[in-house]
Amino acid sequence: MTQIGLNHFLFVSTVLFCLGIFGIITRKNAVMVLMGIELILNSANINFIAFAKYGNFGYQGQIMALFVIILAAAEAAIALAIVLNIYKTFSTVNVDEIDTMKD
Amino acid sequence: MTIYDLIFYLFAAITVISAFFVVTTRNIVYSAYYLLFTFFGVAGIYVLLGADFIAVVQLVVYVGGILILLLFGVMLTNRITNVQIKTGTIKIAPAAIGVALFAGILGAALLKTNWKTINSEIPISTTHTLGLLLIQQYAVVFELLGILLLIALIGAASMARK
Amino acid sequence: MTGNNLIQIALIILFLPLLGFTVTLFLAKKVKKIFLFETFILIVSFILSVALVFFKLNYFSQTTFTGEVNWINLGSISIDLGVMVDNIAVLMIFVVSLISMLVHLFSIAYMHGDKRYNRYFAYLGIFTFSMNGIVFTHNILMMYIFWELVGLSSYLLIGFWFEKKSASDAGKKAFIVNRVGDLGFFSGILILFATYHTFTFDKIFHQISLGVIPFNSEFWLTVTGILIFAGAIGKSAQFPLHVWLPDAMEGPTPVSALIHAATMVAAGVYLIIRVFPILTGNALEFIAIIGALSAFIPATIAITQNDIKKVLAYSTVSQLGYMVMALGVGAYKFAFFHLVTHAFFKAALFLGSGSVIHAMHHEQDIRKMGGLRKKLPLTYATFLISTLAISGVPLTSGFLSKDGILAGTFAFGNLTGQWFFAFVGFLVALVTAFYMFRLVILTFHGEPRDKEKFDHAHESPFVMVMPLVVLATLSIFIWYTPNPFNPEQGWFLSKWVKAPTIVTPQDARYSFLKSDEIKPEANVPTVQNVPAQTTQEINGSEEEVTFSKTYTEAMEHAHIPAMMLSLGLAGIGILFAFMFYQWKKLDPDKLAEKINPLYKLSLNKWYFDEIYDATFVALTLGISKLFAWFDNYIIDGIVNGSAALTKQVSNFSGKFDNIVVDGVVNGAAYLSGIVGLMFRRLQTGKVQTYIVLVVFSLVIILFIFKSF
Amino acid sequence: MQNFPILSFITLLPILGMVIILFIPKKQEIVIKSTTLAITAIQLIAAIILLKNFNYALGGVNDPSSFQFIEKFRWIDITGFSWIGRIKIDYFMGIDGISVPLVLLTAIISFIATLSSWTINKSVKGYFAMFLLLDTGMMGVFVALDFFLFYIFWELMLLPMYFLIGIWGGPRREYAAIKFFLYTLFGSIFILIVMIALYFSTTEVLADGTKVFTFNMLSMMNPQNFTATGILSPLNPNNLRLIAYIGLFVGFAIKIPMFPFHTWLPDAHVEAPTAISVILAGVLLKMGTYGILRVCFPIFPEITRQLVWYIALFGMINIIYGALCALAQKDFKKMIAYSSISHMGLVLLGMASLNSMGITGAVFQMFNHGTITAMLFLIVGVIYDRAHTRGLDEFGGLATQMPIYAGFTTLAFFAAIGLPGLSGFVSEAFVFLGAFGFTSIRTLTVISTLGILLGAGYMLWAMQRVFLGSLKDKWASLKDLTFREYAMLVPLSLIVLFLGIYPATMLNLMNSSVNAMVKFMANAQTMYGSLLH
Repeated sequence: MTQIGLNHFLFVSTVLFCLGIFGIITRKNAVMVLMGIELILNSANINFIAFAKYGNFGYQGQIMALFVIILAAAEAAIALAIVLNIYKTFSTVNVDEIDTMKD
Repeated sequence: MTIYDLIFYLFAAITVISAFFVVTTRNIVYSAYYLLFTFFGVAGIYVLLGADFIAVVQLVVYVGGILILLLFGVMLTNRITNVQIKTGTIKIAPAAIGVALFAGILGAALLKTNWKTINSEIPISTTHTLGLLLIQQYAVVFELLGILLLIALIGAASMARK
Repeated sequence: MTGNNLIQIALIILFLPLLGFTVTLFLAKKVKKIFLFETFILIVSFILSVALVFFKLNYFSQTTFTGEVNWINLGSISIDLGVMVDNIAVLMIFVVSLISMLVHLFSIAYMHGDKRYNRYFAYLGIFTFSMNGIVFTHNILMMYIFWELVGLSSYLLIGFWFEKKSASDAGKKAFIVNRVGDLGFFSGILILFATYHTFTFDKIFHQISLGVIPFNSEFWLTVTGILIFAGAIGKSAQFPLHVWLPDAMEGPTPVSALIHAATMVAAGVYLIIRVFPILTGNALEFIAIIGALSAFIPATIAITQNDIKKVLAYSTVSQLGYMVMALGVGAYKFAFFHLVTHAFFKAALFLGSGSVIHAMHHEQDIRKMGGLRKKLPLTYATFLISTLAISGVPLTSGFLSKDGILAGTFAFGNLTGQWFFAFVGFLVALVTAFYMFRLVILTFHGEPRDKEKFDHAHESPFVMVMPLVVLATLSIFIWYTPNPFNPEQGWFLSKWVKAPTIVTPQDARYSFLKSDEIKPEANVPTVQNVPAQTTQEINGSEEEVTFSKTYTEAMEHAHIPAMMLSLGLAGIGILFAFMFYQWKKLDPDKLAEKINPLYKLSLNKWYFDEIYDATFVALTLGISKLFAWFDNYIIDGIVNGSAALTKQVSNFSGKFDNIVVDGVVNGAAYLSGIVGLMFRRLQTGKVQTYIVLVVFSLVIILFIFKSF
Repeated sequence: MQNFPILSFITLLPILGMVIILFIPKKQEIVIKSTTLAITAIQLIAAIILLKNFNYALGGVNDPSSFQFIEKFRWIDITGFSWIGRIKIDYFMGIDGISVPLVLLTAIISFIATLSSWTINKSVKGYFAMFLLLDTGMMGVFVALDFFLFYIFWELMLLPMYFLIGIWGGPRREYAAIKFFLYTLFGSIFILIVMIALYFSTTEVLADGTKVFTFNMLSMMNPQNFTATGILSPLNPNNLRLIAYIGLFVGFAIKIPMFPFHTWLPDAHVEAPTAISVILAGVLLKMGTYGILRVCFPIFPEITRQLVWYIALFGMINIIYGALCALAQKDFKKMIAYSSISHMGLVLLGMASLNSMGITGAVFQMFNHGTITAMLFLIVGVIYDRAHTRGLDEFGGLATQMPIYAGFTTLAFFAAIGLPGLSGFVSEAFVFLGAFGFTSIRTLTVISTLGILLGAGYMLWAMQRVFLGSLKDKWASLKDLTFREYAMLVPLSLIVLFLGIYPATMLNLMNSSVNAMVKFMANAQTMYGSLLH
């Protein structure tokens, strides 16, 4: 067991990222897809802050992370609004049933 | 094994395990609660990385805002009366294989890479510095983000209302 | 009393009627009696003109006064307006204002009850103003201006009863036919102005006398003269533009007397008198020919006409032809003399006919009259005197002037060997006497042919008879000369009217219109270029020889034979008239049948109207229709056609766009559609499938680019 | 008064008025109309003030220092285009004796036309907004001295006119409007091309010593300012000045309109509402002849001299052809429209004389035609408002029913056929006298005098058909003129009468400029001839 370093953090973030993707792919519910996205964003944030600490980037990584959080908030709001609309239109939020784009 | 290491492993475990449950639990409401733990774990990791302010923001925004929003989403898109707040899963096999492969590659990449690291001094509190940065160097971006948020809120409201 | 005063009086005389016109026109509706104001103005202007004549002829008979103001100054060119007071002008103004005043008085009764009564007087006012302008003008542009204005007033007065189609037609015809002549007049002015850069008569004359002539050619000087004469052809109703005058009788009869007999139509003659110095021999000969034709043709027409005013109208044309012919043969003084005498007796005749028409309740056909002698004694007497005058019976003014003209043609024949004019002159004298007495006999003698109208006829009121008496009185010789057989000794011709100095180049003149003693070059310096803006006096007392000695002698020789001959011919004419119509020894109808074609020709006025309608009028209207058609169908056709063509082209390019260009585009789209179909299976429309694919692709890509 | 930008004021005031009108509620028709009237009245007053302060002695034409009320400042200045260099456009306004009568005319006619528009009741707001925009366009053309500015105003006038005919016109308004629009646009293209070509041939030295291309018309009149290689430069032996001249001339001739480009006019007139006809005949046609006089003549003097015979020829054709076509018309308004063509031919003929008498006559004829034809169209409007027909043959005897109206008509008709004492005569006589003085076009002039005769023919015939004869029963209820119609006809009548009796007022106004123009044109041959050698 080495000392806790950059790789540890990156590893956590990788796992989080993969789980996020897994969630996006496997879950039917659109809200769950959103949750997956949130996971991915969090993994990215961990990377930012880890690099900010171990790379020579000063506070830029932290600032970036801050912005990502802000964007995530905006994204969540918009996405949920879309989901609501979809629900109104199709009476379902199961993304596999919404395939009108096919034609 | 220092205290630092211990704490790290603790938080990493919370994060990873709860994230795993998030994506595997069938009940969406449960997923949402697990997501809360994930966020909490991530916040802890932030603290370990010396980003106390971000950690607080993470808690406030994610836990206090986004998560609640997601819960609302869940509630609004399922008929509350006959609670069937469960969700099916699909394509588990290809997803698992793909994600495993992907994870393998990413893991290989991060292990093989020779990261140049330095151990910078962590200041006690980052809030002051970040605050200065936000109103000086990143002032414009900050303002623009504010506007973006506003637009997003109005847009979301109007879209949801339709 | 100085020259300036005379000019002031002249200006007052000129502008008074304009004041009358304006006031009367604007108050026509508001003030019922405003016509009295207009009449009063005319009386004042007559009194002033009497004063003017008196002072001018008594004290300044040798001088010419001019006064001018600058009208337009363009730097390089300046145009002056001005008046010129010479003997001819004052005599003419006397005639105009006298007759105008009398006609105003006459009209008060004649037009009584007309619904546009006051407007009628206003129109008379504008006419008098314009006519005065013609008389007083010292430049040719102003002459043209007033020329057109009398045309306007003539148009308004002929068409006064415009509800009648014939009246409005006649007005229009008069104006347009006059414009034809004016076109020539205006072209003449163009030539004069282009050559001399001035309009003033004196300056033009002066320059011609210095040898400056249009385009350096005597031919063009002749042409200029003829072009200006074209104005006179129109206004004085000379052949071939005489057709408007008989039609103009549609106007009220006093108007016919004033405008279409005494004054306006004489303006043409007055114009020739004014420009006489610049007329070359050839131009004069042309004028004489036109005059002769105009004297002869209408005289033959007058024989067969049955409308009392039409007969007088044709006789007017004929008499004007006389004057023009007289000018053409060089009998300058007698032409003017005849102009004056004719004005009086023709006005008397017209007003007399007006009195008859008034009495007969607007009946103008002489076949329905007869015997009116008893009903209208005063009218008859004055009418008879005037008829005697126009027929050239001794002791009348007409005899004097007509005889002079005939002597002139006689002398002309003698000197040049051309007896044509003399022949025409004497022939017309015969015919004139005949048809005038035919008119008198049919109207006043014999038994009434329309009993009912005859019974209602009555002598006209005082304001109508008074002018007749005045005018008839003026047809007596005594006003002009003490010797009833030799006008040359009278004050009129010996003192008042002087022949002007001819300024045309010597070799372009008639042989008798130049001195055969003194070299004319010697005279040139005496005509000074007097500076503008001042009253200028041209001393006329010097020896300026207009006529050669030979001519004067020839005139003296011609006098007696011409007189005898004309007397004899007039007597024959009168005799025949009595034979035909009074004593019924001869039957005019039988004669008419015998010479039917000639009779028809005369009755139908030589078919001038028909010929003009069929040629000029039809041609113009035809061309205008053609052009309108051309405009509508060809030019617009081209325009619309090019628009249609553009449309077609754009249609085609639209099709091209649709089929070819769009075809290519659609083809490409179709192709990609097929390709798309092939890959379509990959597209499930499900987001997750895509993400799986993305992940797999990413894995593959990372494997391929494994830089680690 | 010295520094007040009166030309801009007089030009842009209507635009201000338009903006005001746009803020007035649609329902307030009276307010809209009164506002327009007030604006045009102020414009008229400004024009009169302008006239009072106008210095009669200054010539203008090609000499920038003797233009008056000059307003000049840098308007557009772009240096960014490396491939064409610096683009500099001035806002340059000024007037001389040739434009001042037309400025006055525009102000008068706009005012009268506003009065005449009182009867408009279809979307009033739009109409008056367009009307004022049109006003600005017209006024601008007469005061602009920068070609670019000139062109802007020229085109600015086009659009409102299109809508005014196309929306408020008669039954075939779309056809007429599109015809008018396409015709004029067709001409504008030529003007635009020549304008650009001239721009790249003319330079101007700025205060800092740099040489730049310029749109300044006055610079274009001085051969010293041309570049050696510009395609329209007289210094270039292979220049295209002749072709450019013809193009430019055609561009302006369409507006006159000159035969054979005239057929838009009768259609446009017949369909346009009365007020627009008045503007069209009163002002718009003058823009064509003004353009020729202001642009074609001084910028291409040597070509003008070369082609003067042809200009006179087309003038003659216009006079005779227009008159003959007028004679054949059965529609009152169409007849007047053709008579316009005939009278505008006189302007062409007068300009072709190149002497002071002829050009004075031409400019004066522009003014007179503006007032007289405006009167004629108003007269047609009066009868059309009452009887809703314009067929000449359908009337008769109206002089009994409407004597005052008949009086005004007589005045206008006789003014149109050049009766002495009315303004038409003076200009007509001047044109003929001037043109006859120029030897090479003498024959054409003499033929053109036939127009006088034909003019009398169609006018009197129309007079007879409408006013004389017996009154038809169906017209027995027609009313004579109203107060508003008096207000339109009386001022015009007074102008026509006054200028007929004392034309010197107007002639003195333009005299210096006309003389300057004549002198400039006379020297042009030597000036331009020597450049190439």
